[in-house]
Amino acid sequence: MVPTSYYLILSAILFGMGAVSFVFRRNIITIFMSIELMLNAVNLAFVAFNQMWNTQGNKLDGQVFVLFVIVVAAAEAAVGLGIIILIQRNRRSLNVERVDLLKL
Amino acid sequence: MSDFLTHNAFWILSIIKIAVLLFIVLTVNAYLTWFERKVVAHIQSRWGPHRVGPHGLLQPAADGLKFLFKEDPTPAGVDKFVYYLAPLLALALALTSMAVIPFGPNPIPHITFFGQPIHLWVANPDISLLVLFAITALSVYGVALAGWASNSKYPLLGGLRSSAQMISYELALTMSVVGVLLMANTFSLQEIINAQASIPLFGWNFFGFTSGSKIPVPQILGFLCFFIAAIAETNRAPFDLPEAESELVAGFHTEYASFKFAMFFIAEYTAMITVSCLVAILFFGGWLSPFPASWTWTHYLPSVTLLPFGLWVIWDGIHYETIFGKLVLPAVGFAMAAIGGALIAFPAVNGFIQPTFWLLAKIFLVLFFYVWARGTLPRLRYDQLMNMGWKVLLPASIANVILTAALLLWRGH
Amino acid sequence: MSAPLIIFFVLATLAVLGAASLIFQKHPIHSALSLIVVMVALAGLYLLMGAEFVAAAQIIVYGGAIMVLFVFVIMLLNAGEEERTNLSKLAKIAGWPLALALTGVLAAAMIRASPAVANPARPGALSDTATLSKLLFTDFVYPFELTSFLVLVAILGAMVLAQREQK
Amino acid sequence: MPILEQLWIIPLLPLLGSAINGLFGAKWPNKAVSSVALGSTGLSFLFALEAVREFVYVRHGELFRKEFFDWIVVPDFLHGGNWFRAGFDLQMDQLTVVMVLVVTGVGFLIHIYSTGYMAHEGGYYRFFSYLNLFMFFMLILVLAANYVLLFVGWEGVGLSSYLLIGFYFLKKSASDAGKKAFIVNRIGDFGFMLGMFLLFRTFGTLDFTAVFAKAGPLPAEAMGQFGTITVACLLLFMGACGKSAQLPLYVWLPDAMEGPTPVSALIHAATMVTAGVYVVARSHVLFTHAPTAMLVVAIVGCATAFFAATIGLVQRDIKRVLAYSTVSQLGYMFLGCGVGAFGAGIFHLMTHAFFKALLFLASGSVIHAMGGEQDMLKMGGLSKKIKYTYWTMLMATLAIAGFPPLAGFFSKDSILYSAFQSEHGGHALYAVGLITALLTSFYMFRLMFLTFHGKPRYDEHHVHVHESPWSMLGPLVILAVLSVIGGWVAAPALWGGEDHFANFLAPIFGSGEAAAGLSEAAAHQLELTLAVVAIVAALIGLGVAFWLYLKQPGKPEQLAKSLKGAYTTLSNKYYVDELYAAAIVNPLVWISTNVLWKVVDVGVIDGAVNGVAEGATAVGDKVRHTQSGNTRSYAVWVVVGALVVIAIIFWPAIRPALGMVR
Repeated sequence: MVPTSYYLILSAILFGMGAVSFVFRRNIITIFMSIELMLNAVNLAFVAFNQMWNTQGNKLDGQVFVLFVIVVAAAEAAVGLGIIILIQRNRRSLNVERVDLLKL
Repeated sequence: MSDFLTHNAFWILSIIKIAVLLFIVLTVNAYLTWFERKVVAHIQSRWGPHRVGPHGLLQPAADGLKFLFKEDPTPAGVDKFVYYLAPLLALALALTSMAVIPFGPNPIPHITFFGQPIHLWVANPDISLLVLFAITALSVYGVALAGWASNSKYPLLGGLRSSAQMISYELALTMSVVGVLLMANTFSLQEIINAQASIPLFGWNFFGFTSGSKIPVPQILGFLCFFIAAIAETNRAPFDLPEAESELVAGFHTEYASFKFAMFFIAEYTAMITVSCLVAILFFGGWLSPFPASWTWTHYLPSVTLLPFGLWVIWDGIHYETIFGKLVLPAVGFAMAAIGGALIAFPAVNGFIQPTFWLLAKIFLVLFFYVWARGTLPRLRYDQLMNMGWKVLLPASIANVILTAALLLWRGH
Repeated sequence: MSAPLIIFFVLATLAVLGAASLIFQKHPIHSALSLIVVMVALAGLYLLMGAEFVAAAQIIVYGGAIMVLFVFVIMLLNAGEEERTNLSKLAKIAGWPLALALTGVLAAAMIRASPAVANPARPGALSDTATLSKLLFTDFVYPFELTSFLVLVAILGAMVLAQREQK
Repeated sequence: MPILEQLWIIPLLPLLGSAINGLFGAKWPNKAVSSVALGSTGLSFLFALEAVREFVYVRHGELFRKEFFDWIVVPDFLHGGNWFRAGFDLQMDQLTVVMVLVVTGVGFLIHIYSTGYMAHEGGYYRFFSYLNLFMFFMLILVLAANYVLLFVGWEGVGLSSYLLIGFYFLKKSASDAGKKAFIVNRIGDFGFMLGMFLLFRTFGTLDFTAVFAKAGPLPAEAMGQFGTITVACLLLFMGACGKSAQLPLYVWLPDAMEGPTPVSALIHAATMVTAGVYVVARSHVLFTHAPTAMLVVAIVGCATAFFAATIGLVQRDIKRVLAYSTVSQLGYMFLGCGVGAFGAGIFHLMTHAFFKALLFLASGSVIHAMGGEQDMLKMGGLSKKIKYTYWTMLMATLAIAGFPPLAGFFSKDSILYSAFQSEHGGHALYAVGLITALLTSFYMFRLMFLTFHGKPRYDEHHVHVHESPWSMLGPLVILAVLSVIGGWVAAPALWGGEDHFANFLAPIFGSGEAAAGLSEAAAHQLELTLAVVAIVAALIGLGVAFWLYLKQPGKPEQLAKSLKGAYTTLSNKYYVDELYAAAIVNPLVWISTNVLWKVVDVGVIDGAVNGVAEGATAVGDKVRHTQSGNTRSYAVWVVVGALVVIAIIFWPAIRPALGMVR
């Protein structure tokens, strides 16, 4: 028996670490990945809460929401990586600190 | 000691099973290479391997030894960790996928392992199909990382190609199974097989009949999509672009030698076997016999195949050139004939091995198709490959889903 | 210490380690690999919670599609180790403490809020996929269609972005 | 009762016509445009006829009222029901019958006329679109079952009148005239709205039936007492003054003649300007309760009649003469209403609609013949050249001058009779009315003689006088017939028979008629005498005009010289416009220039706006430095935001945690 709170704390920690690397890293791709990490942390919380409230075994809204998050993350990845490729193509750099102008 | 065994019987049994399964799979792998070379050779009207051992039967062993003892250079400037990780990943995933394949419906009769019935599978999660797909999905990394870590042009290109190819065909692969899932309403492979048991031959998903309804829901289109996509997914000819010799030397494993290379090799063949199992299970009724249960004489088909074949081997061995052959081949043939006889002698055993026999037979056929395809079809160009995946297979599989759903509705599912 | 708890801690440590290495690895590929580790660990946790389908989706979509895309792009752009610039004073000075503060606050909030949600998740109560799909296609059908549309748009957007403008 | 149940269709048709012409007409040939316009109006005329038939023969003349849909509804949450409701409610009673028939009938005729008159003008489709729009609003006005909807029509006709006066908007005078009409009307409308508010405050509703039902039982207010109803009536009458060009708001009507002649005929003679009379008649229940208001109405009407007639004496522009005669005839109508003879007022409204429309159309035909010349002194001797126009116009002149047995005679006669009968200075009113009648016949025949008789005073080589096409003459003839027989419905009254028109309207005005105390025979006797007197007056006017303008031409100039002061005053219309300009317009202009514009607008409003803008600029100038463009610092900001939000949400949960840290 694993208390829900354990999962919640784990998800909090993961989210925090995601935030850390989001601030700390300079590589666009890595930053993107840390965003994905945060999303995953949130998903964990979702599933945990779902299992907590799902006493009759028919309340799965949390899991449904996780599925939506995953789909959205996929779409986001598709577009985001496309943008990253463009950035690399135009700026010859993946360092966000080198990409600080809206125009070339 | 014994109570330790009784308490942890499940774990220990699982470990033993895994060991046995590994042994079998690796051996089959080895001889699959031999089989492939032979078949392709005969398709191209050559002899194929026939020096090492009679009919080259020891060729695989020789290859294995070669792999083991060859020098294993690590190219300069590679990313060590990833370079070593890649083949391990590939092999581990490929082998893991075998764990959820059920080779027979019922446990071995009269024998238990400290109270644990001995089933013919390692694990039976009720989402086994999903597990398989998950593993397939991950197996991309083996190739991609290998290509990247080798710090070399050809492997990189090969890796890129393969990862692109795999994620492209994964869609079609997954979509094409949805039809079967709709019919079985489950992810469990055993349930899927049982769902096809209502009518002997035509109850199989390939034909899609069911007792109590005139309307068939055939999965022919789904099968085609699945098989093609699976060939591509396993990077086999005619979709073996990642290792297209003519363009990329050897693709992602150009920089790999000896046993690391062997790992990729084994992984590929294991993937072949897994896919064959899947095809047999999803579309051809898995371990179900094509004949009605009332035809009891069909139970003797295993022996009926084994006996004459064994006798033929003996006869062939007696006339074989080399002494070694004269000694070994008759022994093998005798063993086969003996097994065949034994099966007739012990009907219980015979009855038990029936499902497994049918499953293995189907798997063998699919593998033969694999090899056949490799022997006949020319390799696609890259753009053709992509078009095939996105513009043909994916729409076709989606169409199959819609068609199946419509038919099921019509049938009043 | 029951079996589920052990599994939980193993997977949790795995996840945390993975996240940590995501932070500290120099090379994007290594970060990606560590992120994959995290995701697989999370999938294991989902299984532990009995959310089997979500676990599978996690691995198939996240592990098998999204991260593959990441790796693919990294390989395509041949991204090397990131250069350690410090052009943003704000991030240099306040970045770490703030992020850590966020972690702490979140954790604290969770810890403090958890007594309210004390009842443990029941492992093994395998929430069957049928219910999930039924839910997905009845109550959540509009969000579902919406996401499908979103994906379509994303595909188009990715295509437009990726193609070189030929003149 | 198919049509009566679907009363809305009658006003809707012209609206459709207007919309179609206005939206698509620009590209269409004139034929298509005119057929759309004519079709819509003609159809609505037919529907109106059918509706009237049903009203008279199926419902036997009992009030028909239907609420089609809610428009403004304020529910009363305390007591339930509606605290205020103004719906799209239409009603049909005898008064409405008269108005609807006049509007649709005359309107239709004038549409036909316009097809000929406007044939060579630009903006053909625009003209007809406006004209149909006017028809729509006018019908709404007369069919409305509550004051609010009536006010919609009221403003709507104002709008279309504005549009049509300024039809030749390239001509400055035309656009100015349009604005003038609009603004002067606003003054009246202001009073009208106040009146409505007062009514609502008093009776809690604005539906005619409800208001009158509530007002009926109330005791009539004494003469000279300014009670609620009196005030309300006066305010309504203020609106009526604006719309119907009574003193002191009549100034816009003469200028309105800048518009095309059919417009003058339809809007500024036959229908719109009579809306004021209609409103007064419609609210007769209220007015009968407010004798003071009645007296005011009577006096104003009478004064206007005389005043305008005098101005009309000396005008040279043929249309302006008609305009002033319109004003004065409207005065007659108000006189009738004011002395309680609402029936007579409405009767005169109808007959006037016939002959005045005819006069305008005929004058239009004349102008058409003269190639746009409007100055009577440049005409003369046209009677031979344009016979139809001449004869029809003569009919109209006789009618308006009040010669029996033409329409004008009966209506004017009954008005004068009631005026004579009324207590409160009835005889004075009668006297003025009589003089006005004399003047009317004088200036009308002056117009006739100057235009059609004597020797031509125009250059015959350049002006090729030609008869108008039948599309214009047809309506003239029809209207001529109407202005001849239009009055006969009331004829029997003369030889002591039934006054059918009055009887028809009796269900509404019933008691309203000022029944004098004296006996039937005496009353009849009196009526005959008055009729004879009126005829004599008309003859005198005719005679004078004949003597001045045919027998001795040049006499008028001598007269004008001898009475120079009076003449100039009249020809300058008593300097009323100048007076208004000095008293009202210029001060307003000055204030709005020097105070509203230079102080309020520039200083306050612009200052505030610019100040805000500059403030934003200044702040942005300071803040923009945070926007370095460096994603990492943005990330930090995001983290800060998340931190704050979470801290706020989970504050109770976090405080102890901080405690642990400390």
